[in-house]
Amino acid sequence: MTTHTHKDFLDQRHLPHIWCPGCGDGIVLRAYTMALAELGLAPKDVVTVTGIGCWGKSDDYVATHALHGTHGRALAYATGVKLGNPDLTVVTLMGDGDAVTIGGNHFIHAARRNIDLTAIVVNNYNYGMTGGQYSATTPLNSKTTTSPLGNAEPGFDICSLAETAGANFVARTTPYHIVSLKNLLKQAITKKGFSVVEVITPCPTYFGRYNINPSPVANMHWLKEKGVPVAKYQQMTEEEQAQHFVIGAFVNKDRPDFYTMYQQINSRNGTEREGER
Amino acid sequence: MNRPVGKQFMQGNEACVFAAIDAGARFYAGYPITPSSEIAELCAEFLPQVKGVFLQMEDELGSMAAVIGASAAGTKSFTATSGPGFSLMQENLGMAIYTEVPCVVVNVQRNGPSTALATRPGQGDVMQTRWGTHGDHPIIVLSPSSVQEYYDLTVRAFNLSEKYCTPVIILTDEVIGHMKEDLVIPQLDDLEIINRKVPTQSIEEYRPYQTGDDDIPAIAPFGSDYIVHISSSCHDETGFSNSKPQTADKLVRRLHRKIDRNIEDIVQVEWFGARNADLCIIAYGAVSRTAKQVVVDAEEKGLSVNLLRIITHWPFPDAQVKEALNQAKAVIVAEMNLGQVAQEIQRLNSSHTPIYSLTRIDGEMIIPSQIMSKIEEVMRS
Amino acid sequence: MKKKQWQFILAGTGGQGLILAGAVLAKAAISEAKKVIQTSSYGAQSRGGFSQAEVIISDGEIYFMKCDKPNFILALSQAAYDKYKDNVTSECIILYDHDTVISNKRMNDKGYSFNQRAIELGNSKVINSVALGAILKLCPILENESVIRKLKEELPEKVVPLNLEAFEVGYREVTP
Amino acid sequence: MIIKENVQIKIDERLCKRCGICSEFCPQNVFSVRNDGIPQVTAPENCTSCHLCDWRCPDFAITLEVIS
Repeated sequence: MTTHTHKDFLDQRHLPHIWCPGCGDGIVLRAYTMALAELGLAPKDVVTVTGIGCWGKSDDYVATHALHGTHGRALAYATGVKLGNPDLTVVTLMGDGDAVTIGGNHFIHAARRNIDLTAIVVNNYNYGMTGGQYSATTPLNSKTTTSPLGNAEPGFDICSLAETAGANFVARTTPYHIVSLKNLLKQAITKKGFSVVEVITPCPTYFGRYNINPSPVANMHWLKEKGVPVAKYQQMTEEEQAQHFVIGAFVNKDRPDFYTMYQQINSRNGTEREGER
Repeated sequence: MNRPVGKQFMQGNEACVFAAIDAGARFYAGYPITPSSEIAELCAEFLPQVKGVFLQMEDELGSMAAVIGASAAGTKSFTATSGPGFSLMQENLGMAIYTEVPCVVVNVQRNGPSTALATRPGQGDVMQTRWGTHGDHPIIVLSPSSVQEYYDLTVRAFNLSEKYCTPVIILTDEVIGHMKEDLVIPQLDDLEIINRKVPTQSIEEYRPYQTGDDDIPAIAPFGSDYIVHISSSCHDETGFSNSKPQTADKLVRRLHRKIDRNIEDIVQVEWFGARNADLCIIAYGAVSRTAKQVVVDAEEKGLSVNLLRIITHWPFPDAQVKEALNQAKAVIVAEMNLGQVAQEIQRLNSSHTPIYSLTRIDGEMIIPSQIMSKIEEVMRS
Repeated sequence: MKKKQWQFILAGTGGQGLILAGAVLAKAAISEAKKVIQTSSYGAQSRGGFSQAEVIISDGEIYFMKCDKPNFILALSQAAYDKYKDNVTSECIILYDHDTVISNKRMNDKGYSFNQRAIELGNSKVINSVALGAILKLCPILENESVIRKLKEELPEKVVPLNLEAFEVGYREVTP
Repeated sequence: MIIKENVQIKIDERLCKRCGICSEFCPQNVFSVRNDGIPQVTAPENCTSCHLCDWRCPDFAITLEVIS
């Protein structure tokens, strides 16, 4: 068996990439390619499915099979890919717009169905590609180009949503926490059933500029400070918690995935049905 | 699955499912909607029996996307819906056309727009099948008028889809979908089944969207040794996004060319009655059955009437329609909409033949007497 | 009376098994190498109580698939009767349920106690088989044997004898 | 005593977008930043080959190789 390095999963022909200086997308992509290599996969075993947006452009830089589709439907394409060939490792790379805003319905149903897919959701709290408008994860009061005086809507907690809807593996981290990011991606990709890794990612150009700081370095410091592990988070006061977000793996269970259930149920009914037809 | 073969009596939607499975379909994703739901129900029953998968998606947007995904993974895939659901599929229909992913979409039309008369027939989606999705695109649309033809055209839809790497739409209606009629299902060995092209280049040289003189790419399924990149953005032969104007121009022109140059293979019509009749009825789908009855009744009355039945809606049978316009003294276009195809026929009317648009949009079938009185009126004038 | 094409409308309420009766009629005709089209009412319309099956049986090709000129209507509810009484030719037979339908006394109206006979037979659900017997008596375009064969094929085994009895009753008691 | 591996850090100036993350977060202060914003390896002897610089580089501009 040939072993592959992360570079075998990276299509370098299109570098430099389109992302802004200090954008976290490149770091998440790096962690993704490293995770695939360390798992001993080959590019032909993997289908990377992307949506639309900054992170939706990531397929331009992957050397696996790839499907880049319309906005919000990555999980729906991926569901078809997985059921069309269940031997494939299928990973969706979606932004917060793709995953829980325009594609929110597919997200909750993929989790409920527990289809054997991995969703790497890069959450930068806004629509970067189209100029920094608010999304369904933009926090209350945050400033974006469509909420110039502050967002009147609260944002979704992607991990809680995934957990409630039934995902087998749910985790959150940041590009600053690169080692844990890579390891969580490996766990998620290996996990049978629906797995979600939310990566809170800096967008210095838009969300950072309006709400944190336009400097890439400052945004990384922000992630370093704001992302705290579960144990530490639990010891915080409510006020402190509101100023931070919790990182780590929150759900890790083994509910049977959709295709396993589907095969089980249909083989049972198939034998019961024999006499009828 | 106990495959029915030989003479059968079944519902149109049922024949569609057996045809799809015979054609090699092993994946269906859809959302129930009257009057197409029997297709979903029967797929749920039969697909697992042939090691296929039926999936009831959360909506039609996702259904169409899942169909594209499964087909890209090498599994022949399809979905079925009706007008409102078909509207929701339009975005990804454009995606499938642009990325050249074979798949079949069945639209069992009902009365509309909106939810209107959900259980009644209509033919209001003819133009939606042509222009419903965004951007400039070619499309293949087939319209059966009997249960037998529903079976035959479903097989053909998969074949055309695989042959030309493009979605094919079966545009039918509540009447054809729900009625039960006899048909003959051939032995599997007697069916011509076409599968998509496979790459012949070396893995290193492979470019999924490179085509030969035929303009048709050989896109390998995900998981093969050939790495495949499918992008809904403007893409070059590698499949990767490429925003150069010449790339965009080349791609869209090729998509049109691969259909346009094969019009003769794709377009089908049926002539019914004397070829040189004075008056020609043009109809399709359920209404063409009414028209056939009228041609027979007219003959008994000594009236010279024939029928040009459109089987391939798109690409439009320009040549055959022109022939009808040139040869008949008048043309009646009968359809359960307010003249969608009549307008298309007017486009071809360089002979200035009088065209009478006979329409009905109340959810009821156009009945023979309705066409007959129009014929008598036209013949008097 | 031999006709080239017969159009049957079986109308009534849900639960009377009219769709099944239509299917039996259609399949029996197929077994006699006739051309057949069957259509049914769908959706909310059928859920609201009204149920209808249309069967066209012909010696030759059937083009128009709806019963635009019915020869025979079975009306097992007032709504079914009222829907057709004024919209059919005088030759069209309307066979109605004497117990539930008030007839306008058209020339070709025929009443029979379908409900009552079915109940007497021990199960109101066999009303459709009684009706099939009556239809065959009034429109002898099919062999009784082919209808009986299809009844046996389409029905669960344990209810076959009662339905065959119902068919016999309908056939015997309804007079042209 | 820790025996240092021989480490080579390459910076691809064509890919670097001068975000400054590598030098800011290098635990050993291996980098300094040029006036034009491009990082330079100015204290290679400090490197422990922890890889945080190349892993955290958003632009695939840094390659850290351990020469055995």
